[in-house]
Amino acid sequence: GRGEAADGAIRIGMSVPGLQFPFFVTMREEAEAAAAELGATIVFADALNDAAKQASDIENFIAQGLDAILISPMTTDALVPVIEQAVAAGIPVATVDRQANTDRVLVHVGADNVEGGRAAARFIIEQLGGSGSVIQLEGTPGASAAIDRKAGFDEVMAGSGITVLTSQSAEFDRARGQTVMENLIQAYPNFDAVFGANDEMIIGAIEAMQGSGVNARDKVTIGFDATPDAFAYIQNGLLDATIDQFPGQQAGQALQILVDNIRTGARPAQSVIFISPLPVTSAP
Amino acid sequence: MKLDVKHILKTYGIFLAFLLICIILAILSPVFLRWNNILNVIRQSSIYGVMAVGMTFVILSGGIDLSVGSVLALSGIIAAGAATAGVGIFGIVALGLLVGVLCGLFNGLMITLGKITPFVITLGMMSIARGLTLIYSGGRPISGFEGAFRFIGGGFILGIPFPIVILAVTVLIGWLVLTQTRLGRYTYAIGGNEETVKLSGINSNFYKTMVYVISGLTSAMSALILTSRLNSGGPNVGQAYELDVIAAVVIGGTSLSGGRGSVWGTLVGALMISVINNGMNLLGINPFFQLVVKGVIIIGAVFLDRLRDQAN
Amino acid sequence: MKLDVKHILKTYGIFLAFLLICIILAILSPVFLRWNNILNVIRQSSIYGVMAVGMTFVILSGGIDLSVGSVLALSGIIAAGAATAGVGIFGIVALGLLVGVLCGLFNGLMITLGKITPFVITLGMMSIARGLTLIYSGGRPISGFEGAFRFIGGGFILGIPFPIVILAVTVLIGWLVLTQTRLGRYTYAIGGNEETVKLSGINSNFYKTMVYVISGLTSAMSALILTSRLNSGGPNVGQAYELDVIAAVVIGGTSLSGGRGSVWGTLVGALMISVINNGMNLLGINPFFQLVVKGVIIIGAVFLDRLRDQAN
Amino acid sequence: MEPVLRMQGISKSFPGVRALQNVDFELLPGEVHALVGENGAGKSTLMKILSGVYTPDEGDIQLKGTSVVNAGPKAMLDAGVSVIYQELNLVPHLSVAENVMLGREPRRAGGLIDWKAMRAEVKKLIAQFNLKLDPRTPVYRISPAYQQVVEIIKAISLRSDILVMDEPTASLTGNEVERLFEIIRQLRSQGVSIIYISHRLEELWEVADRVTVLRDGERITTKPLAELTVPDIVRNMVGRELTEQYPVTEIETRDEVLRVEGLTKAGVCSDVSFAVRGGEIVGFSGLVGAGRTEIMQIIFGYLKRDSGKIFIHGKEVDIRSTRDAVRNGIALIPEERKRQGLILGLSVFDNAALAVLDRNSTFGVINFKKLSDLIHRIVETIGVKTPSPRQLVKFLSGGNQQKVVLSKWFVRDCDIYIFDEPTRGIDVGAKVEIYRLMQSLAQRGAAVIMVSSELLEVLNMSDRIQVVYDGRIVKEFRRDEATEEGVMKYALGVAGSVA
Ligand SMILES: Nc1ncnc2c1ncn2[C@@H]1O[C@H](COP(=O)(O)OP(=O)(O)OP(=O)(O)O)[C@@H](O)[C@H]1O
Ligand SMILES: Nc1ncnc2c1ncn2[C@@H]1O[C@H](COP(=O)(O)OP(=O)(O)OP(=O)(O)O)[C@@H](O)[C@H]1O
Ligand SMILES: [Mg+2]
Ligand SMILES: [Mg+2]
Repeated sequence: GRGEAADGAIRIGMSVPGLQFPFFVTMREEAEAAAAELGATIVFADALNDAAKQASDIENFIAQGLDAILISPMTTDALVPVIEQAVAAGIPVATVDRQANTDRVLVHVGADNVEGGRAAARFIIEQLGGSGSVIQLEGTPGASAAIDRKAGFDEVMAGSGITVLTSQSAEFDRARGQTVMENLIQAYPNFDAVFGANDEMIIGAIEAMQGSGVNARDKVTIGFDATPDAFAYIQNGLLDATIDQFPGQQAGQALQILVDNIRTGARPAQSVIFISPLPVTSAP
Repeated sequence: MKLDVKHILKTYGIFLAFLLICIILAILSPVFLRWNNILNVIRQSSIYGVMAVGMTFVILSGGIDLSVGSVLALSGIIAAGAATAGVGIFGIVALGLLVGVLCGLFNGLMITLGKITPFVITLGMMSIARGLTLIYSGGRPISGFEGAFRFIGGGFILGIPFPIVILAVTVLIGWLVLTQTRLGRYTYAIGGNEETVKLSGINSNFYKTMVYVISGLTSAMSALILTSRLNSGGPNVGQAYELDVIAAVVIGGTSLSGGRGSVWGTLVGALMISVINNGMNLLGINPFFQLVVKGVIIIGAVFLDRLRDQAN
Repeated sequence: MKLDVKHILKTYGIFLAFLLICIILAILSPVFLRWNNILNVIRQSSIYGVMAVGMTFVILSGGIDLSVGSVLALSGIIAAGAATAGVGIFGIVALGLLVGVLCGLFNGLMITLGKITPFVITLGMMSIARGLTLIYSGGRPISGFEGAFRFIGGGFILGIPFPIVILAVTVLIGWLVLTQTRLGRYTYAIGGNEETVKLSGINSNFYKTMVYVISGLTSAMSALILTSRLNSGGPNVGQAYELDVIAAVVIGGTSLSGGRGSVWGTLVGALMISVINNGMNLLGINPFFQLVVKGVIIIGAVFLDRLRDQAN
Repeated sequence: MEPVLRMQGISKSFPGVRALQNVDFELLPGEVHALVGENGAGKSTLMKILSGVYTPDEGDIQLKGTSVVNAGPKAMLDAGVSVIYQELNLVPHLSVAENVMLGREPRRAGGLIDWKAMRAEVKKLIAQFNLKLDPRTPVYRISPAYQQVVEIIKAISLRSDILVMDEPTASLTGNEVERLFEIIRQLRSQGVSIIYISHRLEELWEVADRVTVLRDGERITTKPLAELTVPDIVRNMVGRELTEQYPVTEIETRDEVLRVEGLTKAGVCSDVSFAVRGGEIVGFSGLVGAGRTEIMQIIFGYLKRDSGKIFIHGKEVDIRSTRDAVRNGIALIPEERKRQGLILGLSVFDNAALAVLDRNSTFGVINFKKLSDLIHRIVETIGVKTPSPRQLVKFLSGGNQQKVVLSKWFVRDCDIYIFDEPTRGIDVGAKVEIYRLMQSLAQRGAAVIMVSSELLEVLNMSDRIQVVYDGRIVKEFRRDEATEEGVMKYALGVAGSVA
């Protein structure tokens, strides 16, 4: 580390793919709380779902001479050049949630999205008792979270007795989740379960079922991200589970390691820390 | 004979293209023509459709409104906030619409009095309204409403989903206003040649402002439908809607340079976008290919319609 | 005296607004004027800036190109594919540019020969090119390039980042072409009055097509910079870029109805967007508020510039 | 002599209109051939067929013996046919030089445009007209008259064998017209053949050798001008005897309706004062650029004034917008019909109704029944030649478009009518109709102002004439004291400095 700023406060740049995903809203809030406890402040940048903007944001962090950078990169490779640039400038970098394809970061704290997809598939298999059919709502085509969650889900489903009726993209969006599900209810009226690759989409799908005369309580439903809204639906019995990746915990651990590194030069014992994603079936 | 085909294509080009798409889908998927699916598609198009009616006014006047998606979000989140705070149904609706009207009024006044081009001012409003939505909501959806408000997006009247009723009424009123009132005729005239309108002793600034107010109003109407339908107002709803809404208007044959077009074309344009999405879902087309198919269909449909333009 | 101020504002309105923003930022943040930060800002604007030069041609001709972001993605992913397959640097560049040129050519031909309005055809292309990108890449980024290709986005020439060199050269060539060649003058003329151009015996379709080819080419150039800079081609890059690129052109004073504007204005427009983003990051403004601030600044800057329009 | 151009059996129909029927037309080398006819007779259509803009339904075109029908504008241009179209065809934001040289820019090695050569060339051309015009000025900044000259220069510089001029003098005044005629004679002596279209019949004898008259899309006659008189041509054009060119009626003048005091706007006009009584027609004369148009636009609230007062019926009114003006009973018929008077993409009906929608609607809803009757009556009275009121204005002939502009204001009952170049591009028969309508407005008690660059028209129609020079009223003439020479002297500013 290059020491603390003149007033003694540690300033940490934090960049996430987009605050349009409640997951990152939660992560940001909990990170700010954690930072405050550690005596650090967060300088925050929203990449607005654009890798190029995120790269620029990191360059701006470097230009400001921040003490450390906490980043959840848009894609595994695109941010590697700027991350390495930051490290070369003496700024420690930690990645959270999504990993970057470089060994220069101080630490990665994440929950594997592929593992999360697997967990969701296992939950459905268990609930359906090993047979039945499921509809999958994918995220934005090409987004890494979408690819990984789908990959894990498909992998486990392939070895089970459950049919995946169809897999359509609803772009991580609640309104799209609703319209796509409305359409799919027409085409596949006899489904047993729905997997939404984020909570927004599964909530949209539940609203679609309720509006189309299908009782969501009779279906197995699982989302992803453990947002407050998802817990509200769980409490109502409309949603069965959501995969929790503990964004606050991820950010908190990464911040702790960054601050330790700045203050004492300490490096973490492991450079990759995984928090196992779990299906949660009741509000915390 | 040749003339007849030309005449039909000339007047109904996009409508025929739309029918063709429907026929092909009906053949490919037995589900497509089921009553429930038809209601589905129309209900889904109601969000874009209602906004596109307002956008038709704007584009006819020679302008553009990029802020519709963000205004929808702001209006929706404020309605959602009111709903969860226990405000009555009339209060919610009034508040939601008021937000849209105010945003539109701001756009209109900046364009007419501030003399800023519509593209820039509505681009700015797009950013501002989205920011306000995020600030108001803290970035989180506001969810869970009472019965009366839920009716707007989820209710039925004589078996017809209420959003469809709203869409139908909006298109009808839009058509009446455009053809039977001064506001409507001046909208066309301003898009055709604003200088002439001014030199005809008409307060064109007033009417131009009204056009953006209407667009704000229809965005707010869509916001109420969407918020009620989703049972939640979200800070991110409506992103990139401007493109789809403008597309519905332009596909429907309204000229982006103003002065020419109709609200019926817009309705067909909005339905077409919904039908394409619905059809691709029903057919289970690979999401990657969906994008290609959608692009090709839109170009193809308008290609059919171009015969109309050529005749002019 | 009064006249002088008016004249300066008239010609340099947006430039002055831009300077004002820079001065304010320099006062608020000591970092802003550091050499590294300045290079940063300009390098960041190079992606939009290069595309915006092509878009200036399109808008001057009275058209619009919504496909730039998707063409960027397609061109970038194909260059990335070539790079990882061991193609040499010239091959990569040639292939990437070729993709852009072909997309532009398709747009141009459909507009001139197919007589489809630019909005619709480029909207279709936006969807198609994005779909092709996803199909080609299987939805995954393609990463990890060799030295030579990495130079485009990451190299330096005499201490100046290479993307800045590309931007400067592009703007300069764009300016020369627009002011000193027939292609450039006809671009203005077509946007001003296409009928006259045709009646003057000029093959306006050829020049109109060229304008879209140029836009495709600059999108591909940006694609090469971006792909190299990110060391990866991604299927989702460039989303919603069309709005920022068009904004840069329009903020720079080019009229959306064609025939009037310059590439220098566009450069200022592109720099302004980068400076605003950079400044807000430096000042650590809350991201929700950033949207509001950005909207207000854009409107304010153009408001200053409107004096120019009024004088016309 | 072998004709350079032979058009045979040309027919052309548009939806609802038979524009041309079996028309023959021949042009000899070095001949100036006038083409005349009522508005909508088919003159412009015939010329657009010649230039390749339209393809004829039937008929053949031979240029020096080779058939060129259906060749398209570029081929005809290359074959040596250049056209000054009736509707201005310039690119507004390009410079005068670029407009003149559009498509033929001189280039240096490497393909770059040679600006110096271009400017020098155009400067030479401008000099022929004795104009003070910088070739670098964008054309949107110059007045319509100068724009017309730019078009003429452009066509002449093409050095074609055949030159078509569709109403080149419609927006020109004395000086420019004289220069144009000199140039036409010069070209003729060089062997260039010219087709000359005009509604100012008197000028035909100055330049033309032969004349062809079209009526309702048919050729009526082709004869040497020497064998004809104005009444002969008029008879052929309208198909009947036209007794008077300027109708005379005695109208009793009433109280003052409009009074303007000390109207001033920097760089435009200064200290303009005058008054118009009910029943009076007051003419405004002056050279192009004298500022008459701007004065009227100030009164109409379209331009802001620096100082000055406007009184209507003796009461001062505060006019800040065109809406205020119309509410105070003022109508302005603008000089630039395409830019200021019409909405080309809308129908005849919509255009004619534009200024009276407020009077024919309740709570914003238009009463179409009442409105239709009104519009149909006026469109008929004025004689707009259109297949139906639903026809888009852009498909009408130039003169008929002007009639639509007039209709727009005749349907509205106003106290003050300001006509800016009302008969520009209007045929002789229709002119008489318009004069009658102006008189009937005066008869009704309205105050009428007529700004016109046609001196004869002003002299014959006005009760009083105001002469404007350099933004000031330099002289007022009563009808009985006005002469052509007298008015011209003041318009040129010669007399003003003496007085
Ligand atoms: N593109 C068109 N579409 C439909 N009708 C047309 C078109 N062009 C011309 N016409 C009609 O053809 C007829 C002849 O028009 P044209 O312009 O040749 O008349 P003109 O003799 O030039 O009249 P003017 O003296 O008013 O210019 C008119 O009735 C006009 O309305
Ligand atoms: N947009 C413009 N910008 C700059 N100068 C202009 C513009 N329009 C007209 N002018 C100039 O202003 C003067 C008035 O032009 P205009 O043709 O309007 O004269 P006018 O007042 O109509 O003359 P007339 O007395 O013939 O009506 C001319 O010198 C003209 O060149
Ligand atoms: Mg004509
Ligand atoms: Mg005038």
